[in-house]
Amino acid sequence: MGNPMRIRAKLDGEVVDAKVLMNHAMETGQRKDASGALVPAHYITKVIASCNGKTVLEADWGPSVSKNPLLGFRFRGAAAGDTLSVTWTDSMNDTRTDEAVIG
Amino acid sequence: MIARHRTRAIAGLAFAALTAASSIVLAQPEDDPVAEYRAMMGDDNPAEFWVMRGEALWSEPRGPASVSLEQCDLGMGPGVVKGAYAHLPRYFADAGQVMDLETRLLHCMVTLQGIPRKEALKQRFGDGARESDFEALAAFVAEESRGQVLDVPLDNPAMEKAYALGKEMFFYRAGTHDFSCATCHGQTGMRIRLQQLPNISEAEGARAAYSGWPAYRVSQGEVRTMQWRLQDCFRQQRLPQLDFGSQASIALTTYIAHNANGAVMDAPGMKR
Amino acid sequence: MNRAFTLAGLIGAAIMLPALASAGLAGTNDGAAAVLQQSFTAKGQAGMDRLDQDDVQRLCSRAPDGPALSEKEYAEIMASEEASIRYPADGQYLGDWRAGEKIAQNGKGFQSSDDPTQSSGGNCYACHQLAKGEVAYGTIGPSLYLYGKLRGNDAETQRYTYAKIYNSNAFLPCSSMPRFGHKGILDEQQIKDVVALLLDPQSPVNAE
Amino acid sequence: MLHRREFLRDMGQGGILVALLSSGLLTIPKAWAADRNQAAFAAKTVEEAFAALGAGTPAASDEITLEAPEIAENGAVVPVNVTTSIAGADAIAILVEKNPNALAAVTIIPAGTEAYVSTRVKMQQTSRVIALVRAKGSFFIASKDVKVTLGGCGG
Repeated sequence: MGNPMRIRAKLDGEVVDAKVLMNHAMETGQRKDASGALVPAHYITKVIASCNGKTVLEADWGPSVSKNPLLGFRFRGAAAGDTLSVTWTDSMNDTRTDEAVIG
Repeated sequence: MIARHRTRAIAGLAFAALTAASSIVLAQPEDDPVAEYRAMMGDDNPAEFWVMRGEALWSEPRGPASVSLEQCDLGMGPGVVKGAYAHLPRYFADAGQVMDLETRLLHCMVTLQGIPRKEALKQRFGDGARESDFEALAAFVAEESRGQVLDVPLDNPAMEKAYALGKEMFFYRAGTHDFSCATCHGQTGMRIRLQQLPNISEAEGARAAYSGWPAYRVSQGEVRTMQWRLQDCFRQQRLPQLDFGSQASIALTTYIAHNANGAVMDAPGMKR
Repeated sequence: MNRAFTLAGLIGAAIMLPALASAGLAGTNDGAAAVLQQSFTAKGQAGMDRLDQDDVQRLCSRAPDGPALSEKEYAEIMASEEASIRYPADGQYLGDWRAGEKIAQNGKGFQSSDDPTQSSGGNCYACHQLAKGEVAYGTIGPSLYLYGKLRGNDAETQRYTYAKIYNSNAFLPCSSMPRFGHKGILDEQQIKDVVALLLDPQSPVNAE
Repeated sequence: MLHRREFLRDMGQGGILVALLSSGLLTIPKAWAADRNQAAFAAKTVEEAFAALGAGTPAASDEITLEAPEIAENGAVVPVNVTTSIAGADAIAILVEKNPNALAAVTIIPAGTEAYVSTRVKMQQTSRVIALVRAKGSFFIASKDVKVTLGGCGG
């Protein structure tokens, strides 16, 4: 199920300025824990953002994206009050969708 | 003898003023080489996730007593969270001692929820695989004081004693490297590698240092509390491990907080 | 050498200047020492004995608003610390600047989290500017960029530099700089390597 | 069909997916994470990643703005913003030359979305950071050196 994201989407003129903060370990598979054991890779591989039934952004990620990742983007064609939906899927096939109303 | 010593100190002062002035001129372009980096980090702080979790934990019935922390008295009456962090550490009559935020949370977990102290302390610091309730709760309580002015008066003998002890510890040099807290945090305008070092022995530096804790540590990907910060400082001082909630840890936090009085609280912050 | 020492002394005096606007404490550390014993736990290589102070540490733990070091104490520290210095038996002070650079970059060693079998560093860059190429340097200590170029590389300078690294307090009581040789943080060869980093004409410290 | 194959070979076939999604012909398939350009993400070097993305030897362009700090205080989190005024830009990739796997992220930009992306990446050491832009089937880059510094009294 994953942990909730924080999505901020603000209309600035005709452009929606979106910032998504995700709660994810983004383990590279190369880090060792305190006992010296390798922590298995676990990272977000895909992010899709959609608004009014249309995909407004799609991203493929590798483990080089930082822990608790940030994704900022800007798109047109939405109004205040519309809903922005963001879905991520990770390398362990976990997935999470959150929504925010465009302000 | 003493008079001569003073004279030398004054000569030193004049010289220091000169060198300080010239070094400022020289150092200007590189005053804060990582300022651009910090500006780009912006205010998108993952600490928000800890605040959310802490808020949920606060009202969730837990422990053998199956009660929430909503009756926990952080110093402003049972259940009052708003603004409470801006008045900690403080003396708590019910415990007969000065407590900082983390020790008070621990006290409430033990006395209200019936969680054994040892059990509660197992997860005092999170490590990715295991989350810390202290870090989440501390982030939540701190968030509820954002924008408030820090006011930690030495208004009773216990607070005065804690402050005096904290001050003594701050200047206490020991270990293989002769370090004290003051070695790094007792001077103004210095940096270690590229990190600016706040001078915690005076108000401006103490405010800058204290107002942002607890903080999301970028290097760890975790929210850390002041208890963690102090413990990690002593590790780097080459000293043994500072115990969580120990008298020394509370005394030092009292010293820093009182020096920082007047700070506008801005925690949880985001730090390197 | 004399001039260098005076300079260091004055900077040191400046460092110790900032005053606190609160009541002074008695000059004893007994209160803190007792609480420390109850507040810490031995971990890894950092045993509880690390909390015990030697004479220099005790004298150098006074808050800036407390009593200043007397002339007598100042002189005593310099004398005892100077006497602690063990100069190399072979009379050679210059090691390998490349090894010195690694020691200057390495901040590990003696922490409870460090592996005691690994050799420790001096972490010089934490406080000093050295080679121009390393921009991540601290400013707690003075810049040592062009150290050898400015001072020359004669025997007296070599000996002074070795001694300063071995025990900073022999020249400046209560210096912020660890007593690397005296406390066994760096061994003789490592100190020679750092001396070379500072003085060798081939060292990047002396490259403009 | 040639067009489709190019997309498959290139940046994770986002364009096709978006087209089908917006036309209502396709819902998101369950296994779409597998559609990512695995070869590009597995590439060790920038050159290998470029090859896997079908970018060949992209030309430098001053119409790409790559914002990254000159000095990063911590390599675990390095902010990177990319924006471009190249007409028809429909994908932006971010690469870190000296990371174990050079490719960090590929962003597909559908019509109506600005050619801009902001994220934070890990850097194992001081390295060149590269922004790769695809526009009308051609590829362009901008790059910036980011110094990752050591910190603290115990590092």
